[in-house]
Amino acid sequence: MAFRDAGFFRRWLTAAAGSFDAEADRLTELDSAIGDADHGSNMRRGMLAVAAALEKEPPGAPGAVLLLSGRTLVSTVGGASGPLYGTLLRRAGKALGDAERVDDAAVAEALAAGVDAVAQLAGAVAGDKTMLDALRPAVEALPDYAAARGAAARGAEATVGLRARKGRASYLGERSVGHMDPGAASSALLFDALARAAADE
Amino acid sequence: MAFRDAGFFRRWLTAAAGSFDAEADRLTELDSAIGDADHGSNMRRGMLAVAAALEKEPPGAPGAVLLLSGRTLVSTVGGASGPLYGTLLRRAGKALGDAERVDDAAVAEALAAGVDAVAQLAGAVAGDKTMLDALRPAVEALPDYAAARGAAARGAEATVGLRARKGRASYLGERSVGHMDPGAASSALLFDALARAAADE
Amino acid sequence: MKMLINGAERVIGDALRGMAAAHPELVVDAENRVVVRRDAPIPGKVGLVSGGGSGHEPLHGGFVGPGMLDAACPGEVFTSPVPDQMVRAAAAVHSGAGVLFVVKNYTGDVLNFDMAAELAEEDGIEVAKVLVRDDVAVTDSLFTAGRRGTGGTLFVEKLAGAAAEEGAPLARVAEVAWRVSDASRSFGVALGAPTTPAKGSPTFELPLGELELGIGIHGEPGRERRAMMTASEIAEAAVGAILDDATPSGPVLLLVNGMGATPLLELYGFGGEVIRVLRERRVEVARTLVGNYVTSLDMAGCSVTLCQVDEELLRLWDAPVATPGLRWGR
Amino acid sequence: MKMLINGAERVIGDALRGMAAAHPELVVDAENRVVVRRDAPIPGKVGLVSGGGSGHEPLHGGFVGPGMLDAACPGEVFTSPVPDQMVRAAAAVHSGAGVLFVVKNYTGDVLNFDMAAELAEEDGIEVAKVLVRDDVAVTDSLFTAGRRGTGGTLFVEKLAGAAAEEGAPLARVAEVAWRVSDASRSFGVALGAPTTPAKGSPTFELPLGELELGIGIHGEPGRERRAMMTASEIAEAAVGAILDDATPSGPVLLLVNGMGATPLLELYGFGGEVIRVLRERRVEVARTLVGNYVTSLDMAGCSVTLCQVDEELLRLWDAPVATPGLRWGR
Ligand SMILES: Nc1ncnc2c1ncn2[C@@H]1O[C@H](COP(=O)(O)OP(=O)(O)O)[C@@H](O)[C@H]1O
Ligand SMILES: Nc1ncnc2c1ncn2[C@@H]1O[C@H](COP(=O)(O)OP(=O)(O)O)[C@@H](O)[C@H]1O
Ligand SMILES: [Mg+2]
Ligand SMILES: [Mg+2]
Ligand SMILES: [Mg+2]
Ligand SMILES: [Mg+2]
Repeated sequence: MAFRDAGFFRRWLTAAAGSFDAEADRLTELDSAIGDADHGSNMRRGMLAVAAALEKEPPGAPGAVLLLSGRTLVSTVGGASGPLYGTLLRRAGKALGDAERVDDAAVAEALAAGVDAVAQLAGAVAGDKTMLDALRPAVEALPDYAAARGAAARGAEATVGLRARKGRASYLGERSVGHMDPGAASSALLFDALARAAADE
Repeated sequence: MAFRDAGFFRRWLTAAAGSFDAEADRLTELDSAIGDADHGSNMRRGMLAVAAALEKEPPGAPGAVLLLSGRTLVSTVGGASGPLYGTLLRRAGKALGDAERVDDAAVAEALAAGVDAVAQLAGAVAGDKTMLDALRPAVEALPDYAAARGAAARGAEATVGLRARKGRASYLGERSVGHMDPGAASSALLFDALARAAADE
Repeated sequence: MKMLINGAERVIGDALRGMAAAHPELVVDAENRVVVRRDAPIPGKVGLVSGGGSGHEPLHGGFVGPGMLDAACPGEVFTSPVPDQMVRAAAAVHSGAGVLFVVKNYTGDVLNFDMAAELAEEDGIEVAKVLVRDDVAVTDSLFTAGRRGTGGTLFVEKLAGAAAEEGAPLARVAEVAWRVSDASRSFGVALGAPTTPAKGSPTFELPLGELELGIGIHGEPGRERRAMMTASEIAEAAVGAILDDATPSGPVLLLVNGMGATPLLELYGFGGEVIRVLRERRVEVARTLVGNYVTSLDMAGCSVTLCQVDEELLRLWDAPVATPGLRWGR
Repeated sequence: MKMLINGAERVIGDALRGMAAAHPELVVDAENRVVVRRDAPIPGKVGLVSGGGSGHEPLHGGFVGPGMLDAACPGEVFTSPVPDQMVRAAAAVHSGAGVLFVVKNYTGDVLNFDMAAELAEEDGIEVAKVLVRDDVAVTDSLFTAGRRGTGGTLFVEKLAGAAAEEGAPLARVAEVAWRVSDASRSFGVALGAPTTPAKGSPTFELPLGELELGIGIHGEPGRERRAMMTASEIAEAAVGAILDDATPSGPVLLLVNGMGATPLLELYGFGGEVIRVLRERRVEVARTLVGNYVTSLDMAGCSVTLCQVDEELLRLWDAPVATPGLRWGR
């Protein structure tokens, strides 16, 4: 099992920022169908701020990278996704503590703790058609990063058939069925970047 | 030379009301290109009110028919066309006095006086791209009603090439060229109805 | 085109009935189409009457109330009202001190108000008239109907209204009104055309990527069609056109006006650019008003109006006003 | 889509700079995105802070001033602001008497305001919170995020603002706010979708001849799509939905609200129909407000909000207010 340093987490989130920059319009388009057409620009703004913060003063420990990134998301994204993704990374960062290198089991455990915190904050469960429908299977597939990527993607895909019970899409009732949840799609992007970062090591 | 009674003038203006009702959209379309898209609905409203007034208490003399019609236009049309067409008919009505029957020479003279009054009120001259470009040649061709109809139609047609110097279309400057003046088009309708009324006698 | 209406024919009557129900402080005669402040006529006070085509709300009906108009006459959409309305309004607000007609300079408005003035004077009401003709997009020459009245109308109605409320006599109220009219300059821009209920489709076509400079408030196209511009460039064009016409030698009132469908969010951003340009051109802005005041149905776009003021006019601007559309100080 | 902007990224900053230039009575921090009344903090007075996504102007920044909000935090378009803004606003208006957060019930707003409340309390500021959730189009159940906050926000901010201005302590201001929130019910209708700067095209497609019933204020589609209706039928549907949810047992405040692009002329006509339906259903309307107050950029459409009031709430409604968007009594 590999060990990961701060550089790995910085590369992950910087790569993710690139994906969000490229995919912002698609995410906004998804949010336009069942939300308020801002998820892409929200996440692009937040992740570009994360990449800039990591570049400016690169933290030396994995936990610190995640904490800074989480705080940056909270301070720049707004909407539902800001506090939720912010909580995911902050909670995971806290779990990793000050260690300069962490093994993949610790990464898996930390991200699982982050997802638990999101679920608690959001009051959402599996099947509510939210980002959790991608996040939960992804962390369950860890520490296999490639499997986590696939699980997140399938989880996002599966939200198409669901009726939303949380977030804005819930206002639409039955009309929310037939569209992918934007937050689940963005979670898939996040785990795609994670898998790419791991494969590059 | 024929004599005309109140019935003739009522038939004229009632027929004209029918034309304005049918052609309102076309007049509004013309006004939309170089004005404010209301000439058709203005004239339809006014002429239907004229027809209703003439139907309700049919005046017994030609002059009274024109006076009542002119007053009705002033009270119901608004815009530039209300006072102008109102003045045309009121002035012509005054010229005809109380006579129960009037000859075509008197009709021609009265309408010419009406057009003079319009020109004075409006401060417009031939070539300004207004209703006067149809009205003036029409009254000059009277008492030949068919010739007047043709003159009005040609006068209206000729406004297409003119640059407006009066009314709303003047705001457009050069951009007013290439469109028929809506008021000239409505004047042509008025003389068309007059010619039809005369032909029916 | 979709509208929140019961039918094109009913638009004005329905709106006036709604105004009557919403504003107990006004007497709204929906049948005869006259809006009057409930406490009119006020003994000794000059009556201010305005009116014009509908579709420019809150102008004019929304400016009826203490400190501004005593009565307004709404015409059909974009169509001057008829003399009967104006005569009725004059009679309703006349207390013996005379009546001022505030007339936007359009052929139709001028002709109808002139007819009304004649009739009202026959009824023994002294009538004075002020023409508002502030739109610098129109060349004032023998070749046009003269400048249009647009945003400057708000300033004329507010300042003359304040003078009348203070008890100034007719000649003085008219003098203030003319002074304000002469000191006002406007320029308007459209990003899209309005749709009138009668026509049911936009009054002109404005393709994506283009805008109209120098538009009026009746859906007529403007002076010039141009490739789309930024808010900053539009502010420069509008302020530039106004200052080219006449550069104020003192402080100004500034109206950053929305045409109806432009979000307030955009209008404030545009207003910031206008104020920046004015600052660069060394024009002192004494007071600023940002909002939809002199509109053109659902037109997307904006206009800028400057009105140079002295101390007296500034005091009249700050004086209390209590109307549905403009209110402060009480 | 054409907009009066300098670029999608600059919309909020530009609007705030424009607000700062137009409103010397406000302190507008465009960089940190906080709008504060200039005389804050006011010794002994509870501070009222609200905020939400931009695009709803004049809500919330336009409601900052004596008698209403002490501060507002504008987020990105249709996006809840971030906790940093709210903490900064709370600090700016806190005089020691505590701060009330007025939060529209959306997941994002709730989460961000909750985080901010935690941080502010860590800084020693006592914070209370009121949730506005007045939109009856949303079934409040386990299967939704709960009712949205829409037009009722204006009533909560005005009435709680008046209570705070009178010097009521935090618990009392919060109690008034919750009472108003619980007494408010709204229903909205769209004839067209808004266009956000970021997306650049309408957030949903609404073909000619159709409308959306039960829409929110963020460009989300509504509860149901229907064939186009008359103003009278829409009024019946909106009032019906509200009264089916809860029939007031006393007089109400009525807000007839435009979504941004619907002309005031149409809105007044619609308001007349709403008042007619309420009269038929024997609901007594104590006060009526007609205009664009809680908007959704350039959305065409309207909403109706009722708020049942007792004598105290009616007095708080009539109390003076002096903000860019709502002003009377001073
Ligand atoms: N209660 C919730 N629990 C989990 N995820 C949620 C919840 N509410 C919203 N989300 C997620 O947030 C996404 C929307 O994010 P975004 O568009 O940025 O915020 P907003 O809805 O405030 O506009 C949704 O697609 C969904 O995945
Ligand atoms: N000064 C004028 N002299 C003569 N005719 C005029 C003048 N101004 C306008 N008109 C006529 O009035 C017509 C427009 O009428 P209408 O659309 O009903 O009024 P408005 O221009 O007030 O909307 C023009 O097409 C023109 O023929
Ligand atoms: Mg969203
Ligand atoms: Mg016209
Ligand atoms: Mg007209
Ligand atoms: Mg959002």
